[in-house]
Amino acid sequence: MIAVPIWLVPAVPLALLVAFCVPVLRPGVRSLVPIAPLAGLLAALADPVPAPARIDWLMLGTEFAMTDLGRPFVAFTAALWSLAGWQALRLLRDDPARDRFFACMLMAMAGNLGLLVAQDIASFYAFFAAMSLSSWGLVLHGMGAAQRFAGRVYIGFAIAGEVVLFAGLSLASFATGDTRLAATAGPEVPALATALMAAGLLVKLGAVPLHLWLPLAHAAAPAPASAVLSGAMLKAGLFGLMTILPLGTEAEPGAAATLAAIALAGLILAPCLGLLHGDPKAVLAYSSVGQMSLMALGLAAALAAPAAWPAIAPALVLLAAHHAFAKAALFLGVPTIWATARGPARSAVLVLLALPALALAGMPATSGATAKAALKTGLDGAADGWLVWLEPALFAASLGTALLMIRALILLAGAAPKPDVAADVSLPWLAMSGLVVAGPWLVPDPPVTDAAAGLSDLAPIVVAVALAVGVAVVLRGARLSVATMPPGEVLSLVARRPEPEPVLALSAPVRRGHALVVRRSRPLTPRPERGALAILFVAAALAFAMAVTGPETTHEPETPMSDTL
Amino acid sequence: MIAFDIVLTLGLLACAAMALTLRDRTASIAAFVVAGLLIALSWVRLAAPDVALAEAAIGAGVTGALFLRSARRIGPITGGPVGGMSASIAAALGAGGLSAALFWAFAGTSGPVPYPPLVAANLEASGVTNPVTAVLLNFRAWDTLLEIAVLAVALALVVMLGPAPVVPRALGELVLPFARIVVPLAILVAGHLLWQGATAPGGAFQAGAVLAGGMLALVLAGIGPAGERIVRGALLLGLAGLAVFVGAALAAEGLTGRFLGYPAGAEKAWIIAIEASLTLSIAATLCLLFTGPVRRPHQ
Amino acid sequence: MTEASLIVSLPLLAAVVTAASARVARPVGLIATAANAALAILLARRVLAEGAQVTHLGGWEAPLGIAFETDGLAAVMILMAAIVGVAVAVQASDDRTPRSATDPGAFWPLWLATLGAMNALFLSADLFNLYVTFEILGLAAVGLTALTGTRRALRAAFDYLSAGLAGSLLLLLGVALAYAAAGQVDLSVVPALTESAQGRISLALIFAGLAVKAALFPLHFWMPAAHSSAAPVASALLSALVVKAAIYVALRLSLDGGIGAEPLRVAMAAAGAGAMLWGSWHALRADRLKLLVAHSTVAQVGLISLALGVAPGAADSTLWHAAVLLMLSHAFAKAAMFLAVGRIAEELGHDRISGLNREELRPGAAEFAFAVAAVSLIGLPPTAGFVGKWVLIEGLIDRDAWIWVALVFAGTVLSAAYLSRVVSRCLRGGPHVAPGARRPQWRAGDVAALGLAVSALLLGLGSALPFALLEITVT
Amino acid sequence: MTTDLVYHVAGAGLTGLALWRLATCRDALRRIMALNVLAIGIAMVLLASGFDAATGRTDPVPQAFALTGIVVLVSVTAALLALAERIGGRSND
Amino acid sequence: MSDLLPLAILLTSLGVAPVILALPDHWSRLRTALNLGAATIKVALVAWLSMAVASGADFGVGIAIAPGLSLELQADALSVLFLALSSVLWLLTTIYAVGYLEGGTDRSRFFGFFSLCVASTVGIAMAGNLFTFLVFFELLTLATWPLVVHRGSAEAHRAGRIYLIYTLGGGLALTLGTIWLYALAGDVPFTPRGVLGDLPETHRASVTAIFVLLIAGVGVKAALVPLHGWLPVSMVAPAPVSALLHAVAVVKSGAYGIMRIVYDVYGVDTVQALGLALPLAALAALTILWGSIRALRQDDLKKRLAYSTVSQVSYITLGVALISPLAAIGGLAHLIHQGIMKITLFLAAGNFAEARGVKTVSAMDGMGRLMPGTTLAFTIGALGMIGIPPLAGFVSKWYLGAGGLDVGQPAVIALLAGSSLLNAAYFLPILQRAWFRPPPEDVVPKRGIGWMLVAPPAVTAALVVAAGLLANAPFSPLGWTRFIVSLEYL
Repeated sequence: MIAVPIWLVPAVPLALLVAFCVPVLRPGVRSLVPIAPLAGLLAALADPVPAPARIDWLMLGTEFAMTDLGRPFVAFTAALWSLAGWQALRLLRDDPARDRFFACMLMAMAGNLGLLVAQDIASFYAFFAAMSLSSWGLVLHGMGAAQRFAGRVYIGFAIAGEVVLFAGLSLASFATGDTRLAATAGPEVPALATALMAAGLLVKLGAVPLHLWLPLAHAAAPAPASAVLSGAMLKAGLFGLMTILPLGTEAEPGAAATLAAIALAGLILAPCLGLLHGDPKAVLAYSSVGQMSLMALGLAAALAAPAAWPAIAPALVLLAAHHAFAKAALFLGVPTIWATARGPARSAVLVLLALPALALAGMPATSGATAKAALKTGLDGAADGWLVWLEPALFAASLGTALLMIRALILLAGAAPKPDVAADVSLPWLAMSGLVVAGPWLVPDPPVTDAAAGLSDLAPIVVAVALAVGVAVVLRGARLSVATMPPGEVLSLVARRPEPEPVLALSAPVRRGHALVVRRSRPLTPRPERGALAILFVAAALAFAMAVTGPETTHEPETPMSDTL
Repeated sequence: MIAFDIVLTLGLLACAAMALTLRDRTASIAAFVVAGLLIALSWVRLAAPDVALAEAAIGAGVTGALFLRSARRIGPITGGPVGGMSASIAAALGAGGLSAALFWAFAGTSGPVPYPPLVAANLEASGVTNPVTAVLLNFRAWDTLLEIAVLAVALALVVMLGPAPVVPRALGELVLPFARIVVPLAILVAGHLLWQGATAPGGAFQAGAVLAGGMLALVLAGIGPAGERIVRGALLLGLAGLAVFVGAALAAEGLTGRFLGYPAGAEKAWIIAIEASLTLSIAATLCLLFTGPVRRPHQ
Repeated sequence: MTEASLIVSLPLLAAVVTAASARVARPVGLIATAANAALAILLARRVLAEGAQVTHLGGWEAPLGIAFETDGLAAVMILMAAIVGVAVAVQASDDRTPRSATDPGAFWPLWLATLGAMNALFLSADLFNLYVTFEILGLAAVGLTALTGTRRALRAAFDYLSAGLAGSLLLLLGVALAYAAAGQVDLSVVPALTESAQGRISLALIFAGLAVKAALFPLHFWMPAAHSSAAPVASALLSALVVKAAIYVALRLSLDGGIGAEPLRVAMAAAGAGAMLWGSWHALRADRLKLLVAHSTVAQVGLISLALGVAPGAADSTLWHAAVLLMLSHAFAKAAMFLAVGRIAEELGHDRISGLNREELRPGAAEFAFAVAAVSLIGLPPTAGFVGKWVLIEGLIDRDAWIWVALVFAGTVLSAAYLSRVVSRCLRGGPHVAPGARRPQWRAGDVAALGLAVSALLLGLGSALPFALLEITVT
Repeated sequence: MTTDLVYHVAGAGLTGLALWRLATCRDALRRIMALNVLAIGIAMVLLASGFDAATGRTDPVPQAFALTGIVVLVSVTAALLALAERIGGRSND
Repeated sequence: MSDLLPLAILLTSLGVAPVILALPDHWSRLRTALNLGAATIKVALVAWLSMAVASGADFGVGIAIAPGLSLELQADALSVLFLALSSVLWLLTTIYAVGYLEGGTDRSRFFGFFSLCVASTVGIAMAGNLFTFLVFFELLTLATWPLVVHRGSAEAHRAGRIYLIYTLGGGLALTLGTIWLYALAGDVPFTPRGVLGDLPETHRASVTAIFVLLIAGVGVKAALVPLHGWLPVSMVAPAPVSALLHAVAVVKSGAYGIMRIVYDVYGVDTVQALGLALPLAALAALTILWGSIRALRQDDLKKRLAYSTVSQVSYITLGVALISPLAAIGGLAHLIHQGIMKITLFLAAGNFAEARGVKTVSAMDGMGRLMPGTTLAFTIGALGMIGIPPLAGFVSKWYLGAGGLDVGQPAVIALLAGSSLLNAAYFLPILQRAWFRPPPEDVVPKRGIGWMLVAPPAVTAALVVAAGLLANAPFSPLGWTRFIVSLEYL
């Protein structure tokens, strides 16, 4: 394989961005966008890993290296960026503001790839900031009221996250005295610094209390952007956490408990809230929240039992890669749906979409199953105290994901076709679906899974299908329709000025009859969100109670709340 | 003799008070002239003859004439006393206090008097025997030079201001014979005073004043030609005094290396020469100060 | 021919010549002023080289004869008079400017007489001689005031002359008392005067006379009218030089111990402070440029006398240096300001402050000269005024005289206030400037005003020379 | 001793009188006259203090001063009167 | 010749000023030639000087004014830092001003005083002792005032009056302080680590009072909180004035003054011994927050930038007040970084106003589409201000943070984080309007702006990026500040 210099990974997109500023070069550069990340892909797949490069004069002395942790990340991120770029080219072919979109996309791509290979704090933080700021551009692309609202929420969380990360990084670098990224996981780093850094990265990860921007951003952004947002950028948060947390060194019971609480809340809440939404991209976003919480749970487990870290790490990476491909396939599928009229073509697409959906739900013989199995085996090694609860949590996660997938597919099936979307939008989607299918074989050394596990994987899907059918029958009988919830459940309450009714990208299916919540005669405006809010606070309280009590007191009688689940 | 002094002083103070308080201009000027004469007498009593001569000629004579001329032009005093009684009482108290203090200060002094022995010692080196002239023209010649400069500047100022010239109206037939007698007498007396100055009371200022008196008599009598060229000539003559004095001073420095240091042996000659030119210029100046220059064409 | 005797006699001779024939007045006047400047420079170089000299006029020793004391202080003052004189002469020689109604050539003899009198005054070391030089100065200054021939100017000239004469007679009374008390009248007698009561009274009378001449606060009634109604060149000379003569004599007496008496010093300082406040207050409310500048002279004279008042005699050499430097910078700046005001009034046709900015006439060199002079008057760096205030305040701080420091700063702020009134109006205009607006073309007056203003600025940088000269002063 | 005492009184009296008058009148001519009286008063005080009763002679230097004073006085008076006429001549304020 | 280099640098602008003032208005070609010639020569000389100073040479030239008083010009490392900033930015702003004032009135007066301002800034930079610093400090006030009132309108004069009151008041406080110090300590040359000797022990009260006076005097120009009122008001001045003067020359000379006082007059340990470091740091912190908070509510673009300047300059003061080498590096580097960032913003704002008549934030919709180049420069400047890493602002914030920790004040990190948030809060809405809002329909180009107006902000934006990216290069601002601090803190 050809030796690709490591600093080329972030440099190619940046070079293209600079070339992009020259108007005359613009058409040529635009067509190069999908190829830009391939340099990263080649670097990741190259057999002799490219040698680390140290550039003293750049920023505060930058250092690039392809760590074995970063290698898989770079691989799937690069693949995902190139396919998303390809579809964006097709989708936005006649959009007047596409140049701005591609500029932001190139910057985000450079940031994403850069932070995976950066080894010193300053450049890591630089690429991290570049990624989040330029993705603000992607979210705002539509220039509609929804985009503006989503953009404002997104940039608020992003800047807060960055500032907190900055504080954490400077505290850590001061304590350790050197600016290398690896040092931030060192023993002498104060707990406050680690906490701050973790908080900053959790915002990017989309952990529950900080996830409010995620569904909004994904719904507002164009489909390829959402694919990249949830597929590649959320994983950047995970990558960050894996580098800064002191994993595999000594047990951190307190931190582990908190992280576990957050993860659990996410696992449970995501499906509940996701089901209430009418926009398939929002539903997919909530499923991403769920999946990322699962990975956070893995981290929590590793924190609680450092010995299990060597086993959990590859599982997490596999899970990340699998989720990236599957979720991207689904997001890229959305424009394909718009491009195909109702009828046989659409049903074919729906069938193909079912594949990644099932993979996500953990269908045996799919990459999802292998990833979940790997995680299970990893977690087994750490069976003590509250880790016992991991088993039911995994089950709940799969169940929730399955339900969300069904809901999404139903919504997609009913989506109205858009004539202006070009037909060849589907090519990148097909390529991505191919990757999903070929997933299990691509993984270099798949963890060993026993057959028994396969059956237990199927259970959640079966239960989900049963539930879905039951609910559908009940709804059809009582002629009720599920009133959709405005995006950003908590934040919509605090909207200052009466935002004009957000024009969703996909109009909700209109059906006569009664909403889930019967509208009283008084012209009271429907408040479905209050219901959801209640669920939210209950789940959070449960999670907090869990965290505070900590592992040694689990045998006390649980609070009644958890029984009703 | 003390009685005479006391009477003289009382008379003097009375005349001065009248001069300052009378509302009729000519009466006050008359009182002023009489006071001037009485003061000349008191200088004699204080053994200062040179000063007495000057006072009589300039203080009483020329100043009185100037006042009369201006009084006629300005007209009677208008407007009441300024500031009411309280102000004048306050002023009176202040003035009284100050004069009492002055009297106490001056009467009380009995400090050293170094000047007379010094003057006596250097008298013969000064080339003149009259100590006052020695002081004026040699020891403190610089003061006298500046004094002449004051006169010249005053002349220049008056010429610049260009007040209306005095138009002599017929003052009756006695003026002409009076002038015929007075003018030659004045010239004679002036010459004598000038020459005598070196040895006895007299000198340039007194001679000049007398000569000026003579010229004034001529002008008032309307005999003298009042043409433009004569007045210009008088002006040049008036200014020439200062020029000569300064020239002499510089020449002296050229010769002896000392500014205003007359060459040894020839002091008397230099002093007399300077005094002669001063007499003429003082006479011309005083005369012009009274008559004023010829009206400028663009007036 | 030593420079001292020449510098005294040359102006007088030139005055006579210029008075004699108006036709030749301008060239002779210019040449004489230039020659005087050259002599002044030579004198200063000689003093720097050979230190202070005493020349006995006519060869007679001190008590009997009169002596010229050419020391550092005198040299500095003569230089000041010479340089300001040159600039004023340049403006006066610009014959297109409408001269006095009475006699176009009258300016020169009066100016040369003033110059001669000042040179004599700075050099003389004899009290009576000072009285006579003051008389010449008074008369010539009145002549300059009455130069324009307007009724206001003549009335102001009359008041000025009567006040001047009263001041001189007070001075004469003081000299007489000094003679009575100590028997002789040359400056060396001053320390003896301070012992006896009569001597102190004589000093008091002398200072009263000087205060009238210097227009110090309570006795300044005659000055604003005189300086504001005179022709610009005349008021420049009056404010910049004539007023300084009296202050110089006060300084000379204080150097000889005359000011040792406590009441005199406190009186001067208090009068100075009063003058600053009163002058600034009236300057703030003046509506005409010349009146404003005249009142600013009252204020600045106050500042200088304050500096003299707080300097406890010659022992402390820094404070009176500050006073001299303030005098220098005030002379240059005030002369420049009056010349500039003259040019502005000439161009605009009036000198009302409110009407300063007219659309069709953009501010020219005169306004710029005014601004630079204002900077020097306020005492902002790098001008000589600033260095003077610096040395003054440093001396005051050494002595913990905080009240006086506060007063000096108050004076600075007030002067900034009333001067910025004028300078800001010169910069008005903005959008509604008439398209055809012309800028007044350069005239001799502008060159003179700008030259003086810039020299006031540069004097700050080059103030090492005056300080060196002041070191050589005979105390 | 008494002679110069008398003339000291005269001199002081004249000075006081003149100063009082100066402070209480506005008319130009009378102010000029008051100034003259003041000058004479000062000359008298000066000469009186220079008078030596024992020898009956006066120190020549004050005499010179007095003489100079007189000449200066007359020139200033002439100037003052010229000014007064120019002002008075126009209109009586 | 080498010793006269500082004088030559000073004279390139001081000498040119009167010549330009005397030129009649319509001789624009000659005037522009003079201006640009002087600016380029100055940059060249400064480059030569910095090379020499880097290799250890030191320069000094002075004239004695009065006994114990002398005007000294010296070029040490700290002065070269400020010199480089002002000379480079003067060149750019002159080009901008020539384009901006095309066809205006009183241009000779403007450019005359403009070069006088830079002369005084250069003088301040190269001042060898406190007296010289004071002289040029006051000269700066005088030279900037006519520029503030250049437009001549009533509002300009109101602003001019307020400006004069503030700066003259400050000048008086500084003068009193300096004279008092000279009275106590004789001549006060700038020598690394202070020159007060045993004065702080013997005259503790007066030395403290002097410090307060000096900092107050200099603080007016450094826009510390109670004394910052003049900065937003004087935004009425034309764009080049507010760009070079109120964002770079005047404000920086205030900060530079604080540096000189703390480092070279009192010395770092004396300031700490007198317990003055903490209050100064607290004041700086208060200013940082206050400036940002006020900037949030300003709709006028230049006023918002002015308040942001008030807050940003106090970073430098904070860096100086936190007595630690790291904080010093941060503060000094920020002197340069804030300069180039803020001048980019102001020049861009000037372009918006000049080309489109856009003066308020609410009118910025769609500027990204209408004027992409200028808006890109504005974006780079804004992001730099917020402290986004690859740009210059991040580097100084990083070091300030480290310095704060070094002194054991973690609150500094919180302050920096908070102020970054506030910066984002008032800069990002502008960017969002510019890039992500469609331009209003009825916009009509007010005046086509030539390259002279577009190039300077682009160049300074490039400088911002370079200063951030090449932070570690030997000749970058950060490298130079490390060299300075090594002198100050050894």
